[in-house]
Amino acid sequence: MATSERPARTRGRTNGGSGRKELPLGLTAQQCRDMYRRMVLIRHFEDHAAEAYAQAKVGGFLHLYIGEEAVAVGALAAARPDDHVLGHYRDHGYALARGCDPKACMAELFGRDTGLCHGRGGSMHLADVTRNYWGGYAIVGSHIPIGAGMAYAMQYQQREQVVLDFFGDGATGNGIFHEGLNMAALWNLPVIFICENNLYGMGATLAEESPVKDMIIKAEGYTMPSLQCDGMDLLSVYEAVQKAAEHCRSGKGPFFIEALTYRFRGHSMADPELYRDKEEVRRWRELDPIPRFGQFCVEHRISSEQELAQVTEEVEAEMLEAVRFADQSPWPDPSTVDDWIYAKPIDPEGESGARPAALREPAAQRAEAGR
Amino acid sequence: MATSERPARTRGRTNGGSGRKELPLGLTAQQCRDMYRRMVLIRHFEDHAAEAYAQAKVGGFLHLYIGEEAVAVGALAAARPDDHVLGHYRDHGYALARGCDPKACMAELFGRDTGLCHGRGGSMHLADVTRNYWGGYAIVGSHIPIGAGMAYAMQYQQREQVVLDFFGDGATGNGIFHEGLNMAALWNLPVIFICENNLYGMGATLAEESPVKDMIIKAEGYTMPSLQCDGMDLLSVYEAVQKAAEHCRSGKGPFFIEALTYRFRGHSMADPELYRDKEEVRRWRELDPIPRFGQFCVEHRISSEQELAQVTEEVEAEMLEAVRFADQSPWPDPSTVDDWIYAKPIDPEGESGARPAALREPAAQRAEAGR
Amino acid sequence: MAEMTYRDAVRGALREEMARDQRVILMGESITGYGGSYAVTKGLIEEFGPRRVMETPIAEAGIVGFAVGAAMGGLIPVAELMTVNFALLALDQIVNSAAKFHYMFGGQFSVPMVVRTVSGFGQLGPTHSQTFEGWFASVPGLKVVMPATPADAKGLLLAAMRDPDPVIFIEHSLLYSTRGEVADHEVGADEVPIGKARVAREGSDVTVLAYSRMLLQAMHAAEVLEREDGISCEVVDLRTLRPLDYPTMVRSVQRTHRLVVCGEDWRTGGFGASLLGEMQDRCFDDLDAPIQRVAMRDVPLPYSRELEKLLIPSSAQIVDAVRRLN
Amino acid sequence: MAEMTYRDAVRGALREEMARDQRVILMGESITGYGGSYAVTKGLIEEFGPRRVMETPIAEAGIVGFAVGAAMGGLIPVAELMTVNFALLALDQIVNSAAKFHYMFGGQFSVPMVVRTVSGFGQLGPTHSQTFEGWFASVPGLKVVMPATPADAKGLLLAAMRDPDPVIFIEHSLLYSTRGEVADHEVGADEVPIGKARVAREGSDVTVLAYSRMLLQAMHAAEVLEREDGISCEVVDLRTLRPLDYPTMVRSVQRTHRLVVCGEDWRTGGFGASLLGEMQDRCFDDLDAPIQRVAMRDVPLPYSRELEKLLIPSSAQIVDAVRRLN
Ligand SMILES: Cc1ncc(C[n+]2csc(CCOP(=O)(O)OP(=O)(O)O)c2C)c(N)n1
Ligand SMILES: Cc1ncc(C[n+]2csc(CCOP(=O)(O)OP(=O)(O)O)c2C)c(N)n1
Ligand SMILES: [Mg+2]
Ligand SMILES: [Mg+2]
Repeated sequence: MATSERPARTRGRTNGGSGRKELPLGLTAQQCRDMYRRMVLIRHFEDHAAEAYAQAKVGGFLHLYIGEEAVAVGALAAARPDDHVLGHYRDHGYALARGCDPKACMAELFGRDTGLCHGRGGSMHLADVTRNYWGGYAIVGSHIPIGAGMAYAMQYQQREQVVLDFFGDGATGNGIFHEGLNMAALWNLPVIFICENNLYGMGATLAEESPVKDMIIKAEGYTMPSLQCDGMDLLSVYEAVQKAAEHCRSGKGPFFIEALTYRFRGHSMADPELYRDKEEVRRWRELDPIPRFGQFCVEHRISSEQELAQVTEEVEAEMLEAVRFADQSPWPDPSTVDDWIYAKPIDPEGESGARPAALREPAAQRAEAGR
Repeated sequence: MATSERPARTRGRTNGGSGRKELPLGLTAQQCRDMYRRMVLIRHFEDHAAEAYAQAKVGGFLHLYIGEEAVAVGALAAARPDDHVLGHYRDHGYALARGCDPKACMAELFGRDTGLCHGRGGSMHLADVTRNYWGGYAIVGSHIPIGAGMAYAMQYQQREQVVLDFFGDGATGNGIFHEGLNMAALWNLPVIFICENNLYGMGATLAEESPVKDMIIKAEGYTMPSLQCDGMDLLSVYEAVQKAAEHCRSGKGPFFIEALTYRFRGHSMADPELYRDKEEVRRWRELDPIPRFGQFCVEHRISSEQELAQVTEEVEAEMLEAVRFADQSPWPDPSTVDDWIYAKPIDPEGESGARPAALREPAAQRAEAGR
Repeated sequence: MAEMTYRDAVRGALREEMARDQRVILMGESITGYGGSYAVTKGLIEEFGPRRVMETPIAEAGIVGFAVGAAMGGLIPVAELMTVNFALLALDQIVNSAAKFHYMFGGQFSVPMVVRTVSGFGQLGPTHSQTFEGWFASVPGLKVVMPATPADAKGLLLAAMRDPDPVIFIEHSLLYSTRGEVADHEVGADEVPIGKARVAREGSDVTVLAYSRMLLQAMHAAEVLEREDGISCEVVDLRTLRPLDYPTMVRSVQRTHRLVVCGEDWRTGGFGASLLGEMQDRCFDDLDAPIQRVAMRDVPLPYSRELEKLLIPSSAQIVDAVRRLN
Repeated sequence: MAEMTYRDAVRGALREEMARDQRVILMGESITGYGGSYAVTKGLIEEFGPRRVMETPIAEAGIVGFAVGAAMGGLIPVAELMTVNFALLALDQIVNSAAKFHYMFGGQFSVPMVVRTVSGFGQLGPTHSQTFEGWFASVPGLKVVMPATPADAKGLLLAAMRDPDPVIFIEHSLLYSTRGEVADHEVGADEVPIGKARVAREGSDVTVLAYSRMLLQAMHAAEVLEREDGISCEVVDLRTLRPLDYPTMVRSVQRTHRLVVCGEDWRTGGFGASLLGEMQDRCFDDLDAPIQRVAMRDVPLPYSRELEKLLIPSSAQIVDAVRRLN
């Protein structure tokens, strides 16, 4: 049954205790610097993406992760680089936390051929399979059974990799969430379900979506162990995912994590935000995970204020470069519009349908690569 | 949260206590006789249906309720006649427990025009809306949100009626089950979800379908009160539904009941039953709800052994008559095959689409009728 | 008459019918505080309250199933599915519940409900740019409506809410801000009948069948063809995709002997493909040339602006199709 | 060569490929202890165990989503949906996941999986007697196969399991007990290529396009027409509905100048409707008469034996259709 750890307690346990210099959770100073940088990177990447959207250089849907950076960064830092990651459409954070090239990410938002998906997917569908980042999925909840299926493939092939599957509180109202959790539990699969509870599903409040306010309760029907962590505190997320990953990797089956977080911006760029009051947003902004973790870094002598400011400058320069790169990149060649509808297009005039082995390998190989 | 009452305890409380003659749960002798008769009626109806199936007079799918009679009979006896009832494709029990004409039910199985649905639906889709029996539904779980929706209509129109929605353990693995329960909980609707846990979903064992063996646990994620009752004991079911109906009618919202039961026959007539062993079936057959409740009637001087035997004879005669009626009934007139595709067929040559008020009323009126 | 946008026309129909008939309720995702993803239901929660304007969880199948049950219980639910792409999650409830019950139970009850949803484009990517009207229009028991103008949006939605059968009402995101004359509120008078097509433009050389956004594209193409080629196009707005108004379509082809079928769904298996088949069957001897089609190329619509631009069915494609015929 | 039933041919393909390729797994409802609702997977659980033959909950969307993920992880899942009617619950995962990912992510990975399901009749009632091949065949990214013979059932299923793209493999409940010659097991040799139609019977007067059960009906109709009317029918078995083998179909019509399209789905919007459209486009000048169709009447198939009998597409209806042409 779920052991619910309240943010406060978690925070207490992590920072407290053994002296200012020594770092909790077996973290090294370098890891902390990297995590800080990644959070800043996501923040600045999205500020620029929003700007480009206003200039109509980015189109369609743009869902910003601003305010939730600690969840993706903390979670992926606690996972192994070869663990598999799936997220929902609010996916810039997962991609950048996984180390995807910001240039290629920005170019994807710009719809260019140099984008991660050659402009086919756009903001909602960033993916970089060479990093076992399987992408952002835009049908709410649809990637929950998909994550369970990947976890089964790992278990079946006796791999050590676990799957991290990120989704929102709103997704828990969809039946597919339950079908996915049920299967993960039935077959004891190595998958960590990470529910980013940011209190809203687009314009719906948590109370309008769910009769229970703690999403971890929904894991009980599947006898799935769970943890609730403070999504505004990188260390709280890190600790929870560290435990979950260990649990999954040791063959104990799926794990459910609820990260209590908040999106500082609207659901998408079109959101008038009439459903929540400014005061609530202001209160949450005070919990901004970036300065909060920055303070931790300073307190623990990991970085000085100056060094943190330096990081921000470097990242900002990198982002300006990413925007420039995206803006100057070529559009996809119209003659390629039919590419990738099929991995093996069949020309009825053509050769027998027998499959050239080469064509099947990609998926399998890539999974191998992650050994 | 769920208060799980184990069958034994329930039985204890119901039968025990205040003296042999006095009846529990405010039941009258006449009610008990009626309930006994209905269980026998269902049993004999289905024996004849199976025989007719063997003679190819009934086709398609035929799912027998034999062994589970106490659930439908006990539940509907505890409900008001104007409460709304929906069930799944294993639906002869609901129809007959609701008092539908066995002749019209048998004729529907025979595919005749005199059938409850004029031969359109067959065994899986018996319905008699004049009795607020809304029918059997054959897409597993699909009628769970439908039941919630009807309950909303009752609440909205300030009716006193509650909805009884019957489904199986297997249905709880489908996402639609969760979507329906979630909505019923969110809007505090007067609906009783009755899960007939007969340990199998077609050929799947409970353990293959669900990580928890008690279905009531699945109601917890919706903070829905629940009761587990002995589905082989009519009084246990009656008591649970009596409580649930009172709860719903007093505006306290939805209620979840799990009836522990067992189907004595295969899933459908095509079932080779390789997935369960004869010994298990034998053990459950010893719990046959009919002789068990018969014994209660005798012990409480409600009926004598002779009277019970008499009931069986009368019912058997009635069933023979029902079969004769069905067999001699006319087939639907081929010229009517397009009837009822639309309540208001539109002939593009014809009149403007403005709706004659008459055409809309049926559903509404019928709901009124149930006042 | 008053001029208003397609969006306001849809909202107007909802408001008027809700005021007129207490049985009408709305349900959907982000239709209250948010005002609807396309702001169609904006203000209705304030006017009618949460009992009649229900904010739902993200559960398309549950929403439609719930609406079916509410209809059976005597209400007239208007369920909004945020976009037609998400309707795939509710197809079982639409096809096996809403469309079947009246028939399956021998006419004992009907399911008076409306599923409001929207198709459209705008760099929404492969999973959010689809349009499945052909699928809905193939299901006996459903009525399918796709208005092109504010007047039809209002009139047909009113008719849909007053119809005893389940109606799939598909709006178009690129039409919401278009403006047009709409009849003032008089019960009955403002209703546009389901099942009646409209000759939007008379012509003698070729018949162009269109609906929803493609109607506007067809009207524009007709002007271009008149001006540049002296070709006279008769443009027919289908308005209702099921049942189809064959008499109006056939009469037109009998005069023009040429036909172009326009739609936004995939060429293969899309609504236009089926319509083409039925028309060749009815007009084989009237046709002087093979029926031409304007449809979406068989590809998952990519996000990239430059690729999308090439693929979205347009008036230019209609012009080409007509020219192929002459 | 060995003679066997369509059911044994399907099972044979599964067995052989599972023995050959450890990545192949089966999943579905009641496919283990029960042996499959049509006994297709009987014995496989004993032979391959629960890791490779997975009993699933009744969760169609979850099953397909899970299979997509397993494919992404390097396996080759064959997901069984008990009947095509229940596939409606999984359509989102089929259309928005399986069919989209290879394209949407710019070709980074493919989704090698097979969805096995079955259509058919037999007094199953309105919700259990449908057939949606036209819907699947309209989706870019899917391959759709509907074998008519045991040889094709085995050969095409092997090809499907070896294909890197998602394949919808639709069997027919009324064909399971039919018998035919099937190639013995030699890897490669026993594979029937996806995308190739087969001229099942040569003829000169009219081309009859059919697939799955309708192929048998067409062959029978052809005999009757030969005998009673001296009409020579060329019968083409489509075998694959997407991609379609137009060259083979067109070549035939160029010789016969007459065409009948047969299918079991609804006349309006069914697969045949779309095929008709494409064929008139490609063969307009070759056709001497309007293309005729044999399809399901636009009605939810009722349970009653006597009504169902009248509605199920049959060889008699094909005979009538051909006679209408001559
Ligand atoms: C099946 C489906 N229904 C509706 C939508 C439209 N939609 C996109 S995001 C969203 C809200 C999701 O909320 P949540 O899961 O909490 O994630 P968050 O956006 O808060 O991160 C909705 C309704 C969708 N994409 N898919
Ligand atoms: C959505 C769906 N999937 C599969 C089926 C086939 N099917 C019919 S009954 C059944 C088992 C249902 O089991 P349960 O819910 O426990 O009810 P029981 O038959 O045991 O009374 C299945 C899988 C169906 N009718 N609908
Ligand atoms: Mg959220
Ligand atoms: Mg069961």
